Amino acid sequence: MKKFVNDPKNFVPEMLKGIALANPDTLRYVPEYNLIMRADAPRHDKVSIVQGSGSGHEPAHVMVVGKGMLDGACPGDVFAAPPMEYVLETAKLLASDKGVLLLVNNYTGDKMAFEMAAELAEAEGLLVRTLFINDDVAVKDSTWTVGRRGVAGNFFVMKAVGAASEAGASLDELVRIGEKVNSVTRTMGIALTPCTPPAKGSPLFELADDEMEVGVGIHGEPGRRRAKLVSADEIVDELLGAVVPDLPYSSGDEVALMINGLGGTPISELYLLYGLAHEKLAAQGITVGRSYVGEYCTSLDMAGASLTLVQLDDEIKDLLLAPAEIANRVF
Amino acid sequence: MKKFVNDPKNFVPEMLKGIALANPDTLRYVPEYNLIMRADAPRHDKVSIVQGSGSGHEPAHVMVVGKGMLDGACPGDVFAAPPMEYVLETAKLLASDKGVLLLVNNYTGDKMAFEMAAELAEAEGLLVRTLFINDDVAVKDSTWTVGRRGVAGNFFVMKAVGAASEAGASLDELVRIGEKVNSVTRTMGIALTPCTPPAKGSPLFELADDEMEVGVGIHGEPGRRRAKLVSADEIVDELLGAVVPDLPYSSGDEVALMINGLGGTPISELYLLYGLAHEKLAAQGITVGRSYVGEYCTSLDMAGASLTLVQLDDEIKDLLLAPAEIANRVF
Amino acid sequence: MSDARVESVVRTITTTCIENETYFGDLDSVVGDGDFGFSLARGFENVLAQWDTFDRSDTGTFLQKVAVVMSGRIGGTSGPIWGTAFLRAASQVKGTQEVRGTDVVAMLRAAIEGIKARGGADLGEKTLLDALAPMTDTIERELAAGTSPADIAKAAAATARDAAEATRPMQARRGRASYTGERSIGSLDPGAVAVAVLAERVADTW
Amino acid sequence: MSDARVESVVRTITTTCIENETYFGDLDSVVGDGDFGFSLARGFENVLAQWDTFDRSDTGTFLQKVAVVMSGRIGGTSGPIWGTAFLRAASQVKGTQEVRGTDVVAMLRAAIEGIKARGGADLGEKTLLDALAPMTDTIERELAAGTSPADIAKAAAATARDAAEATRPMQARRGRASYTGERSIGSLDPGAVAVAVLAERVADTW
Ligand SMILES: Nc1ncnc2c1ncn2[C@@H]1O[C@H](COP(=O)(O)OP(=O)(O)O)[C@@H](O)[C@H]1O
Ligand SMILES: Nc1ncnc2c1ncn2[C@@H]1O[C@H](COP(=O)(O)OP(=O)(O)O)[C@@H](O)[C@H]1O
Ligand SMILES: [Mg+2]
Ligand SMILES: [Mg+2]
Ligand SMILES: [Mg+2]
Ligand SMILES: [Mg+2]
Repeated sequence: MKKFVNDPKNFVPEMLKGIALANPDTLRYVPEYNLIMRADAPRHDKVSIVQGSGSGHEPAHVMVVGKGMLDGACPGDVFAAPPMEYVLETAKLLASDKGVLLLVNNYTGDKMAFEMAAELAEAEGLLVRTLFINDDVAVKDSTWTVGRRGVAGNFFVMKAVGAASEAGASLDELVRIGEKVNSVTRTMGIALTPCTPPAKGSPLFELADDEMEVGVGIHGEPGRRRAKLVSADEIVDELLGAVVPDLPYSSGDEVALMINGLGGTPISELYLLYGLAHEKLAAQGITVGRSYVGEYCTSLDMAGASLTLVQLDDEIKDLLLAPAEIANRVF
Repeated sequence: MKKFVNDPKNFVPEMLKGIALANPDTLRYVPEYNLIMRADAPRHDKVSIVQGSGSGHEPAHVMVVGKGMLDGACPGDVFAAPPMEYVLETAKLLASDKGVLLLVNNYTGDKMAFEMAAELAEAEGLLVRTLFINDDVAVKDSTWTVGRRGVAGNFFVMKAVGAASEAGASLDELVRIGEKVNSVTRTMGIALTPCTPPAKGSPLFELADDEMEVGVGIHGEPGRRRAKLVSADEIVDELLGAVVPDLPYSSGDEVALMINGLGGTPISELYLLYGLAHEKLAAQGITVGRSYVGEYCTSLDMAGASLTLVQLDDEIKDLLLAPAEIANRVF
Repeated sequence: MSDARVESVVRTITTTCIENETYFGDLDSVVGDGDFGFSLARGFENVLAQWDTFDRSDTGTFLQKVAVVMSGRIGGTSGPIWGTAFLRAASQVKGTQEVRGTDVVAMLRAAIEGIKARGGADLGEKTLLDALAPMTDTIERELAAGTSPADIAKAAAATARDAAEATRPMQARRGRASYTGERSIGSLDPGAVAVAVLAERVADTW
Repeated sequence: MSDARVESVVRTITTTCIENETYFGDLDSVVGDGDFGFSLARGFENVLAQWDTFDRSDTGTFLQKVAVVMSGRIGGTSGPIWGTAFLRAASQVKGTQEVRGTDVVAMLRAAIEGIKARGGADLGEKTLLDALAPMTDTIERELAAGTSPADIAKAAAATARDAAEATRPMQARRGRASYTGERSIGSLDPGAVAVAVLAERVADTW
């Protein structure tokens, strides 16, 4: 295993500690619940936004905590849903008078932990709503058969509700916005290599030297099919061919286009894919209004990429354009 | 080869096109010279800052073009210095009344191409200065035996002179600032895997499953030694043990700490390394004033990381804190 | 005060799940991912560790605390499934000190509905529901027939065991075992077996 | 107008480098990275392609254009090294139409200094300097002795050839070949051999 790691059991807490040490003024780390939260949360003039999932998808979600995005993220261990108690205690710590919005990528484990936590939090008198993200068009049923999976498109939901909550929107309003963004967001990914969880120490699946997994999940779940590795051009055609007709996105639409790296693919290749996708969309009459190229939702060290489209309207565009300050940053 | 690529010969131009398409309002692409430049350059109220090097180190340097950093970047092919003509024509296109500052990572190929271009540009009446960056403590002599190599520390030089030039500093002043930042910046890297250039299609060197290359260069050049892969703790000790005494950085110093990913290592591992380094520095009385975790100067898809320290003073800190808007961004 | 018999049954469930970690894990290894024994054991170890600290002002409160502690720290399916079962059972006896036979049936029905809601499963999908539901039917029937509590427990255990055996020809539609598709036919469902084992221990220690 | 003889010599260098791509590449493959023939051939192909377009207002201008075109598009060491040599030679005859023998020596000396400045090499480090410098000495000596231009060219070629052979026992200290350390001893320096080949062709075609 080629990783920077001490005892694999401490992989997640040691990473979280690093995030906290790198952002001492803006973030707080609560080790008991794997919680990274805004230092100034909860603020009672805004709804608190919380996301959790397994770890291994960084920068999602622990590195998108900050002004304009999440108020807190409480991940589980690598590829494991957070224990219900983490979610419950996070909701309590971030309880705001305006409420708490729980964002959940649609997997059975996450769904059950968050729903149970929400039930308990409500029983304790908290105002809580839960919103599921399920943008992956690859397979109808996720690993745990609860419908489509939530993948890189979650960035857009987090960004939109984060911006709106910063502007003072109510919990109901945030649910409306989040559901709307989710409903116009579609993603599909391709893996060139498997990923290696630190505790396992070996690749999660096998992929021959000349193979790719089309429609792969961010936990290495099988996708639509395994195929011979083809050119970047053909790959973009395949991704667009799955994503565009699904909503569908049509001529005249303005979209956000994201090329998301799955962890092991360099940004040079992501920009190459971006350029191809941008031009192929233009040829279909679809205009890219906002572009996102880089790592947003990864699968550890997996080489691969996903393509996400979001149908833009003025409301969504304004929310995506609003400023944000998160741990994942260049400067 | 597990890469998103069409004809490898078009790898660099297709990537550059993607960058331009993703940033239509702010950047311009000049295909003849692999040039990515600010759309509003040259501006005669500021010195133009140019950096070039081989490609394969993205986001350096084509993705750090923008307000507050570079005015233009003119890379060569993967791991190949830019042809002299690219540099010369770039200098001409970006010629500002206040002059042009050429930043060069210290390798023979780059050095010779930039020096010759500077000579010709001056012969044509341009005001040009050249500044070399050589922060790598791993080996005294670079691949091409011109002294220490320039690696991830170049980010700090670009950021500092970029901010100062935005504020209207003269060419002489920028040279002073750039040399000062370079003189207090030190880096060392470790590779866990080799990288694979698209045109070659196979790894540049071999590294056994349980080996790492200590002090590796960003073109896969051999470092100080090949060693058994050890824990993240021991790796950070080794990196700090090489970097700290080199300047030296001492108790009472305030530093910027960068953990830079070499391309194939996920950001989770980088934050893990960051946390360890931050605490070990604190234990030596060295305070981290600014933190940088992510990919700044890569070696294609190499798994690995480098650690950079910059000794901070008020002037450098202000320049690092100044806002910048570049292609490499989250939002 | 919480009901002493309920406390005793919970205690039996707790120790039995801890003792059967390996057995339950092995059952889940046949067509599942082998973590069932581990999950239950860790969850109930936490219950055991905090046993003396639970708020016992009434039976509902006691069961709610058990639910949160049991499911709070374990991942996967069993934490939320079992936690929800305890939670919904608790809601039936909120404020109640002494629990009667009809309460037990109401608690089990609520638990079953909770599990269905949480995990989306229905009867016949090769889950613990396939043991829990017939067992509850038996208890209700025997209660109506005026059978003694100890004998009701025995009848419940027998039904649960038969029902667990009856999961063998079913195909798993939920949880990790469902990935194996038709290969899941022919083996017992670990969750249903666990219900049988627990019911037997409860009857034995009545 | 640029000097016709200079143009003819540059033309000979151009075609010779293109024709010897494989040979020069093979020489660089022994202890170097094999790109020397490729780099020179691509550079001089560009010169050939733009031959008719060069500004020929004087010899210096002509040579400067050759320098830029030759070195502009090729990477590695040889572009800047050879480009600088042509550029510095050009600077010696800026504004000059007709080039005399003493100009040739001055041009070669300037080229040598330029190469040293650009690449940091000195004599004895197994580079093209080790052929270029003795060759220039010979030209200077023969010029002083009143030898005819054609015979000077022959003498220069002979010296360059001997000097190239003399690089065999040297250890490479510059360029990619220097990575091989002591292994570079025993083989000819490709750059020095190229100088010899070019000098011989110039003499042959005088
Ligand atoms: N969605 C579900 N609803 C109800 N019970 C379930 C569900 N999924 C799994 N189970 C029960 O849980 C048992 C497996 O538990 P466990 O191993 O912890 O879950 P997982 O399948 O996630 O590994 C199964 O034998 C089955 O009885
Ligand atoms: N620093 C230098 N200064 C002068 N000449 C050099 C230098 N480095 C290499 N050379 C010459 O260039 C030749 C090799 O050219 P080339 O293969 O293009 O360069 P590289 O060594 O970069 O692959 C050598 O045989 C030598 O004569
Ligand atoms: Mg299981
Ligand atoms: Mg499981
Ligand atoms: Mg060579
Ligand atoms: Mg070379």
